[in-house]
Amino acid sequence: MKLIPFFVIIPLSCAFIITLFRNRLRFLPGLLCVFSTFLLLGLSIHTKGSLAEGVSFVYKVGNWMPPIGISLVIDGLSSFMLVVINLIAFVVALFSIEYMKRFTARWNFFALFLLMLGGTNAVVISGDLFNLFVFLELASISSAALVAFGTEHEEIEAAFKYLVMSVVGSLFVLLAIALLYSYTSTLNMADIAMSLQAGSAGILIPFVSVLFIMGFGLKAGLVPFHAWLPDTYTAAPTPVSALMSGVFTKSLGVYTLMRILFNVLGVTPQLSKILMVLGALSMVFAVTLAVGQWDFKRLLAYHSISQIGYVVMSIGLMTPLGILAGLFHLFNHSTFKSLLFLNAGAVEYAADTRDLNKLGGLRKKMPVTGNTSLVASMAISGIPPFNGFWSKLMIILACVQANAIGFAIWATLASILTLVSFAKLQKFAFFGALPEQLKNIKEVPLLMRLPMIVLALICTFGAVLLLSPVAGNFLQPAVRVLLDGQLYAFRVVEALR
Amino acid sequence: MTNSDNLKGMTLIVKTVSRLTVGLIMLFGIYIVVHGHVAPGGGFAGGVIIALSFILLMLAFGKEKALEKIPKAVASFLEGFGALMFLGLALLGFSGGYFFANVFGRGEAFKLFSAGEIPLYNIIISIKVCTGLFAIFLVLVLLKFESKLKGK
Amino acid sequence: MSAYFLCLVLFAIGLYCVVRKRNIIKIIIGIMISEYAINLLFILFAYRKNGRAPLFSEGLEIKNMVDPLPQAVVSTAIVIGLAITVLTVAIALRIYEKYGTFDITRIRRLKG
Amino acid sequence: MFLMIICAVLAVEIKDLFSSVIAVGAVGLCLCVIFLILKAPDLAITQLVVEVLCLMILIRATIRRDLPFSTSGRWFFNTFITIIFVAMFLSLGSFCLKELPSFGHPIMKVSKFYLDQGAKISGATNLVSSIMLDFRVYDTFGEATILFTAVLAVMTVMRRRARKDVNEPEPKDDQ
Repeated sequence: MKLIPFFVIIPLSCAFIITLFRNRLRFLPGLLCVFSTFLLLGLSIHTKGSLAEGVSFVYKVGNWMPPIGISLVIDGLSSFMLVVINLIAFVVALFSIEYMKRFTARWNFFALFLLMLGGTNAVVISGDLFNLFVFLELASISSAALVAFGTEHEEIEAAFKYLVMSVVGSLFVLLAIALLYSYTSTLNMADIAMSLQAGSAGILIPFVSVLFIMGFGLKAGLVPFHAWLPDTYTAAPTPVSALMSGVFTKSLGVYTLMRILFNVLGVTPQLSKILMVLGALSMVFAVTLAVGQWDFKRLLAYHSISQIGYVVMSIGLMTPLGILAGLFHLFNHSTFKSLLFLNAGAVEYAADTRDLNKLGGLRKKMPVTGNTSLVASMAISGIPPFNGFWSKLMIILACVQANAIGFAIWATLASILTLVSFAKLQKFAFFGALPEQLKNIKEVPLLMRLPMIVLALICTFGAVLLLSPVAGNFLQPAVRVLLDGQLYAFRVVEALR
Repeated sequence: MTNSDNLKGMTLIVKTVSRLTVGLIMLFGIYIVVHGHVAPGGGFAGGVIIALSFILLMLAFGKEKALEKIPKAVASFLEGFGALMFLGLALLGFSGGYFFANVFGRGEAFKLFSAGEIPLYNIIISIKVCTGLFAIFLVLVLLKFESKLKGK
Repeated sequence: MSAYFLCLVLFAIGLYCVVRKRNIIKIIIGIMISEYAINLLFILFAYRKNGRAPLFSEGLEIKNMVDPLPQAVVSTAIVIGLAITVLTVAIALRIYEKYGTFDITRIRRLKG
Repeated sequence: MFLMIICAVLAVEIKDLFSSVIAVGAVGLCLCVIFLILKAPDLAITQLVVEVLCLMILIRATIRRDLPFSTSGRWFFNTFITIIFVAMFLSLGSFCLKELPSFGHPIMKVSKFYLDQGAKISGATNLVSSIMLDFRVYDTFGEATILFTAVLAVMTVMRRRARKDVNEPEPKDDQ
């Protein structure tokens, strides 16, 4: 397991190399970006494969024992997240080579892209609270710059909104870290979990948990804190919105929240109730807003909020089935939402507009985009053979099993509304009559088609992941980590021995 | 800051005073960087002080003079290079078995040449910080000129 | 104890400024104030009564130093704050250039 | 400490942008002095320098700009909600603070090691420096990367033109 720090080294060093060469080698930035993300994907799958269930690997940075130095921890959950992140990043990097030809200073884009990816990976493998905060900031600063990449009115405004919101979120997180440090006098997560187990009656730990929920909720875009999300996704360049929706909110918001609440602080029934209510609220509220949207990407952005709501609610159930369903839905959502954003990018690339009123009949002219988006729409609204159906079914079943019939009804309702809005999307964008000014529209280049096809295949055969031999290796260890809660600390200590 | 003479520089008094002080400020910054491991301070503070000395130069003499000292290409090259060096030093730790492991000898306490990699890190950080902040300031000021020209 | 509380008050002032003020520069100022408050909180946590600065000097045995870990952490946090401030100022300047104002009520291209 | 809060309130409430920037500078300088009193000389230096730089940048940004001041329609309602939130935050926070170790007596579980062994192991007499650059150098690496990212980001945001046609070559030098 010497390879763990390479999850951070590879993207960051590639970013530095790109900035050294700038424009001098025209092909280098894109090539390096795709190459490094491919390497990372291979590395993450390798890590996932070599990890036995219920075991954590701990890497001591600089050969210091963890409470003194910083440790990197890999267990079932983080390796699962790494696979998701690097899969989506690879696909998006491939897509952005062609797409970013519409912007100047492409080397800048790729460098920031890799910095953001490195920050996200580092957050996922970090075993130290302050270290997590530092890389959280790295990821949010670079993503804010990426949102502002177009430097037009909307982009700048959305970037400012996003930056302010995410900074406020990180300030809450930093405050919570400060309180925890004073209470336990250590920054290592395993160490904190150990010392909290000794007994903590009082208001401090709930208060800190609420601070964490506010901070990471802002990053994840749950409903009371969602104001930045639609603007940001609409304004950002499409690869960035695909990456942010597919990876960013999940690894910086949901993953960190789960890791800290479940494994470090210990989750109480009240907290899980809060999570479920937040999840259900985002699920229903966002989807009702989404039905009325006419901008392709804005509609997708509202759906992002709503699907994150599914994930959070289902994990908040705290039953094995609920957590399994939540994580499976997280994976599925990454794939189909990224695919939809890539479709939106392709449509924008070809037709130069995102307004659903001005589109129509694109299916004949752009067969690949049309068909893949059909797959993705069916997956997100839960039509049987695709992966979205299975995870939604499991979520509803888990709700029923946990005697939360009300939440099950809300989930079903949100699912129906999702179906409605995507039927509308398909009708206005891809079916119907072709408008006059789009007569000589062409299909997008091969490098943009390939990622969409790959993601569509994953969407179609995603249910394979539920078969017991695959799930046992892929999903089950992650579920174990969350279920075991504060056993996390013992695993880390064991691994150090 | 008087009107719009940033392009040319400021009055004679300011120029003379800053000519005298720039060297001292820079020296002080370098002192802080090099003694980072035995006295308060360190790479970051020292780097910012060095950057401030360049910024003073720019405010006093106008941007051409400052750009003579550090051309923009050199600044951005040093920035990327500093980052890469940091990572390189970290990777060097692999020869000692771990990422970021300290492979040099520790030396004797209280001496200037001690504490293994710490002074090296300090120097690298200071280069990076100095050039980076200078570049940021330059970009912000340049934009201001541009919008002013547009206004006229 | 009261020192901690004052710190929280400072944090709340910054937060109020971010949430309520209509001027972009004011929002940036609010962020800066909140950051200062948290840095101060960390250092207050580190303080020990009659403590000494965490510096060894030759031939002198010093007990009772203050906690050095938060100081290292805060110096990282200060730099992060600097980076954030610089980026927000850059974006604010750009907004000024595009819209001709710092007032966020007049910057309403996107519907919230 | 009180001075700091007064300055902060001033900074928030003053209508003139330039004065409020100066007031923030005062807050930062007070913070610097407090760091010195609390025995953190490294931080005092860093804070002072950063403060100067921030102020310079903010002054460049605000000088000779207009000073808009407007109140929106739902002013009362929004302020009310904000104040309730802040009051809840403060009261809950003050309860929490009671559970922390009292001022001047930190627990120092991990830090004991640094104090006892740190100088011997790392060879640096400045303990803060030895923690920053030896025990927790990975954090510092992240910090340096953040600064690097900020430089790149500012350059990205300040480009003169961002969009071009697909087949158009890259324009030469933009910022």
